[in-house]
Amino acid sequence: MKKLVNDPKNVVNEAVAGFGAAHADLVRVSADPIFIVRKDAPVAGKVGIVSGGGSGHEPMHGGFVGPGMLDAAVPGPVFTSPTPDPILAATKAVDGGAGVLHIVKNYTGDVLNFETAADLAAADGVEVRSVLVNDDVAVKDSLYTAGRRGVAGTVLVEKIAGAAADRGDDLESVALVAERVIGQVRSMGVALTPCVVPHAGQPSFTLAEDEIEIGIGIHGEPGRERIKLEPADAIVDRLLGPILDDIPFVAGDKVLLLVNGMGGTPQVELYIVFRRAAEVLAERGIEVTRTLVGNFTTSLEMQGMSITVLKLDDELTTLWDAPVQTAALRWGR
Amino acid sequence: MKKLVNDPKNVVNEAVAGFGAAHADLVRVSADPIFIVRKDAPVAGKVGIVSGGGSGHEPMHGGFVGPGMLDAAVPGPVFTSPTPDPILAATKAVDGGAGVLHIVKNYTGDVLNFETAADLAAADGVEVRSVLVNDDVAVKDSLYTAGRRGVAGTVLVEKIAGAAADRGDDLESVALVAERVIGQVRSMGVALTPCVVPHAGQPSFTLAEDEIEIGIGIHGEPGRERIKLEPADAIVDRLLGPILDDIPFVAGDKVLLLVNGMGGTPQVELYIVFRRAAEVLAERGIEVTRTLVGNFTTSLEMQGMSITVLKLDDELTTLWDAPVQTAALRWGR
Amino acid sequence: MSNDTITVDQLTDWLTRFRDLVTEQVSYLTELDSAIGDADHGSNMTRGMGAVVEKIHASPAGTVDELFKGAGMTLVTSVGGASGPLYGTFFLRIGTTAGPRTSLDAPGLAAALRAGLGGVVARGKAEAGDKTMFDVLSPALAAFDAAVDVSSDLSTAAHAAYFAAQTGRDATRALLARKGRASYLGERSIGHIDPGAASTALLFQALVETLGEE
Amino acid sequence: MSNDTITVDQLTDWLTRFRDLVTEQVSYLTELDSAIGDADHGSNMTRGMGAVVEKIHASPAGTVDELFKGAGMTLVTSVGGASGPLYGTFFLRIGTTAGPRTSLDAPGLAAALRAGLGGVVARGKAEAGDKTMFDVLSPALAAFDAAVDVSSDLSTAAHAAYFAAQTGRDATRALLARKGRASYLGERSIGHIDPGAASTALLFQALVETLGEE
Ligand SMILES: Nc1ncnc2c1ncn2[C@@H]1O[C@H](COP(=O)(O)OP(=O)(O)O)[C@@H](O)[C@H]1O
Ligand SMILES: Nc1ncnc2c1ncn2[C@@H]1O[C@H](COP(=O)(O)OP(=O)(O)O)[C@@H](O)[C@H]1O
Ligand SMILES: [Mg+2]
Ligand SMILES: [Mg+2]
Ligand SMILES: [Mg+2]
Ligand SMILES: [Mg+2]
Repeated sequence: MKKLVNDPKNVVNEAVAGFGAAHADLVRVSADPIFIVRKDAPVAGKVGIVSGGGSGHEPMHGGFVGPGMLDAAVPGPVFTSPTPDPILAATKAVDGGAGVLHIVKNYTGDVLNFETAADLAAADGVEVRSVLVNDDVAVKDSLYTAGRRGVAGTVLVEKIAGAAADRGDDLESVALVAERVIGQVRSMGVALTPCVVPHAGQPSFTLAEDEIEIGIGIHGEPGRERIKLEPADAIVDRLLGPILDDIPFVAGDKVLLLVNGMGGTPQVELYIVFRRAAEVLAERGIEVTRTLVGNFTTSLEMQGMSITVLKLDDELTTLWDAPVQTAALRWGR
Repeated sequence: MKKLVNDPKNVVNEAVAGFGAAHADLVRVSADPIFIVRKDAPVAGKVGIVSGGGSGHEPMHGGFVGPGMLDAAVPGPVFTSPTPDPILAATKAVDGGAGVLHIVKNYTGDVLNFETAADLAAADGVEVRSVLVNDDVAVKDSLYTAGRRGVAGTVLVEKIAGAAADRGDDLESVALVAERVIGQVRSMGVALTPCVVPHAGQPSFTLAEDEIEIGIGIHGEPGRERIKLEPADAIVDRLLGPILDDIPFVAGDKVLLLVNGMGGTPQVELYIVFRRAAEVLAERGIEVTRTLVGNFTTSLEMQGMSITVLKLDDELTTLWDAPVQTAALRWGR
Repeated sequence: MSNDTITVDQLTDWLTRFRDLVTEQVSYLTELDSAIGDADHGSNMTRGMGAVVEKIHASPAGTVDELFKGAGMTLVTSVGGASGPLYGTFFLRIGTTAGPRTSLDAPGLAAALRAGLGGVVARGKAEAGDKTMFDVLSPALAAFDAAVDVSSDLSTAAHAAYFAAQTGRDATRALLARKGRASYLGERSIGHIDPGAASTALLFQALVETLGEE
Repeated sequence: MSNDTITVDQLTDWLTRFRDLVTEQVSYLTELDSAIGDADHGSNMTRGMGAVVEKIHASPAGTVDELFKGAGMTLVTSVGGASGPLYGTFFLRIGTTAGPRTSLDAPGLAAALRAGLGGVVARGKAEAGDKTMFDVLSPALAAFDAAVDVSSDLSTAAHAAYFAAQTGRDATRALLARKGRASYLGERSIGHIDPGAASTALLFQALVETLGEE
């Protein structure tokens, strides 16, 4: 394992310190407990939005803190949910009196720790609502599992909920719009190479020189199947099929298409993927009206990508287009 | 080699097509010859700015096409300079009557092909000026070499020259400000792992499991020395020393600090690097007044990073802060 | 020492022995988790229980609720992941149910443990057969209750619980996971013992060690 | 066939043979470039000369300037990198210097080649000993000129040039590169033949083959 780190135990706190130094115009960071809030938090009268989870998915979530998106991000250890105390501290730090929305990816650890933090915040008089993101169609959603995992669709939920809070929606309304995005967004990913958790020092899984994992999770969890490497277009088709069939997306739909890099894949490849995905959607009569391409929800240095499709309507489109000013997503100001 | 590609011969044209589809709000792409121009090119009365070079360094240069930065980017084959014909076509496509600046990275191939294109453009009545970016202190600048290589400092030259053109400077002035940035920017990089050129299918160089290359070029060219892996902070110190000693940068200077990922390094690591770099500069009494962290000048999936320091003055700071609206760099609108 | 009650000191000893067991078996637990999870259950439990015991040593608890509320809070704030809140709630509920006493009799401990299980279910919504720590806790507490119904001897009850815990742990091997990270594996989760079930069995082994022979 | 002049058809044959030689030796050229450059000189030259010959076959040139200007433009627009503009300019200048003739005599070809070298220097600024194609072109043309001074036989001149070219090529091995990609290597460039020098030697080998025995 070769990494640009010092003591593996200090990866998260050193990175968060660096993030705070690099983006002092946008954020403040707390070192203990570790969390990141927008510089002007709390914003009086605005619903606060907090997300978080294990580290290693950067720019998610710290890169999305700022006007028009998150008020706070709570990074746990690499691939491990934060405990309730930093979540509680971040929640209190961004409560401007209008309550706080927790955006939680659907993993048991994240769910339980955010739940506890929400209980404690409520006990301290902060109104908290939570939404669970579960966009990964690689995992069957059924009563008999922990449910679908939350992956790159989280970015879209955070942007749109952030815009709703920014325009002055109340907590209930912000939560509803977040739920609406969650209901209309689906994703699926592929890994070409594994990732290496710094303190583990070993690849999280192994793939042969000609193998790829279809339906990979963002912590390297197994997916649907392990197959031989195929041309990019064939891989895109494998991912888009289950995504489009799930809701389903149908001819006439307007959608946002996100091609998300897993961290170690060059941009040329992401655009080759985008090209094919846009082609398939066009063939199906689905209109791509908004796009996003890049590393947003990563899995350390994993090579691979995920495709996310969000069904848009006029309101979601307006909220997507609204100004956002964060380290990783910025437009309109 | 595992890559998300179809036929390796089609990597660049498919990626450029995907880029055009993903960013149709910002750019138009020409498929033959291959180049990318901002959507509203040519802008009448504005100096046009063209850059280009081998592909594989994305988002450079296509990701920097748009208002406030480049008018056109000309991507050659992976790691190979484009020929003069697409450069000429792009130059003509962005000439709004005020002449065109070519921003060229200092590699013999790039220099010669841009030179030929400039001659041909001049023959067609387009006034062209060229500047050569050569910020890489890993290579000795001497009469006895092709000179220093152009690396991540190119992004800063393109942004600042773009802002100068945007505010209405004439060709001579835009070229002068670009030269000024070139005179004040220095970079050096490190590789932890090699990159793989798609049509080669083989790593461009090899490093043992505990080796890193200090002073790596963005095409995987050898650097100053090959050493054993060290903690991130020690590596940062190795890169910053030659950078700061070169101009030199001294106490009291205000600088822009860019930590640039080579493509395959996770963001947590880039921020760990940033943290140490900012610390070293502070110790030396150099004030970091502007920052940039991310993958800007990459080398396919190479793991590693480079550090770039630009000495700022009031004018350069104002031009840096000016609005920019491109796929990879965006603020102020 | 009577085996009809368990004192705060003995309960402290229980937690300390549990810390020792998870530490001893850290690689076993992590190995189980690497087969069907994310390979951190051993280090999660070791880190958490290490923090618990450190805190207790720094300021020993005077009452049962103080001891278990402290242990629960420490787990919640030092582990993260799924096991932190689950074990944390388990201990927190034991503490709140036991109240500010200095010892518990057999029915008292049985009631506290059952409240702890109630907390785990409230948090994790696990049911029998989901292949989680529930599949050890539930049969172990049933055996504990049954023993307490016929005898006031805590050691007897602990042995019965530990026996049931081992059976429950081993039975998770054949189950298809329906909760937690392992559930993503579907069919592929079959054939592996659940790591949380294994650590919970160690909890009852520690209780047996604390209470000594019947 | 007189060896005092070279016709457009023979010059076309020269370029075709050059294409054949770089294609035959593609891996040798690439190997040289991988030692001190970026491992593409073989494929650059093969792609470029392949395109040149394809174009000539599609529409054969009637005059020397048509032939070489076409070849030069094709190299410039199909190769990229350093060798594209350098070889391209070399051929372009040959064409413009030769003008719209249908054949060249020995002094005419010598003058055209020298103009070509002038183009390479104008573009690349290489000097003797910089470890580039210049270190083959320059001694080869000096030998060609010297031969032309004493005899009008082109074949003799071509042989003299090729001999000097081989010597020049081999002498690049000991040089420290001061131009192009290899110059980044500093000391480490010593000990390797320059790939552009090697391909330029093939250019004179092709000329010898075209003109036949003295
Ligand atoms: N919903 C749940 N209810 C009860 N126990 C659960 C639940 N989800 C997970 N567990 C238990 O937690 C264990 C995993 O703990 P651990 O590995 O420490 O956390 P994580 O899964 O977050 O990495 C599982 O083996 C299982 O016994
Ligand atoms: N400035 C120069 N003048 C003359 N020849 C040069 C110069 N720079 C490079 N060359 C020649 O070009 C050759 C390399 O060509 P090639 O590998 O095709 O291009 P690139 O270096 O762009 O990959 C070198 O071996 C050298 O002979
Ligand atoms: Mg685990
Ligand atoms: Mg975990
Ligand atoms: Mg080369
Ligand atoms: Mg090259």
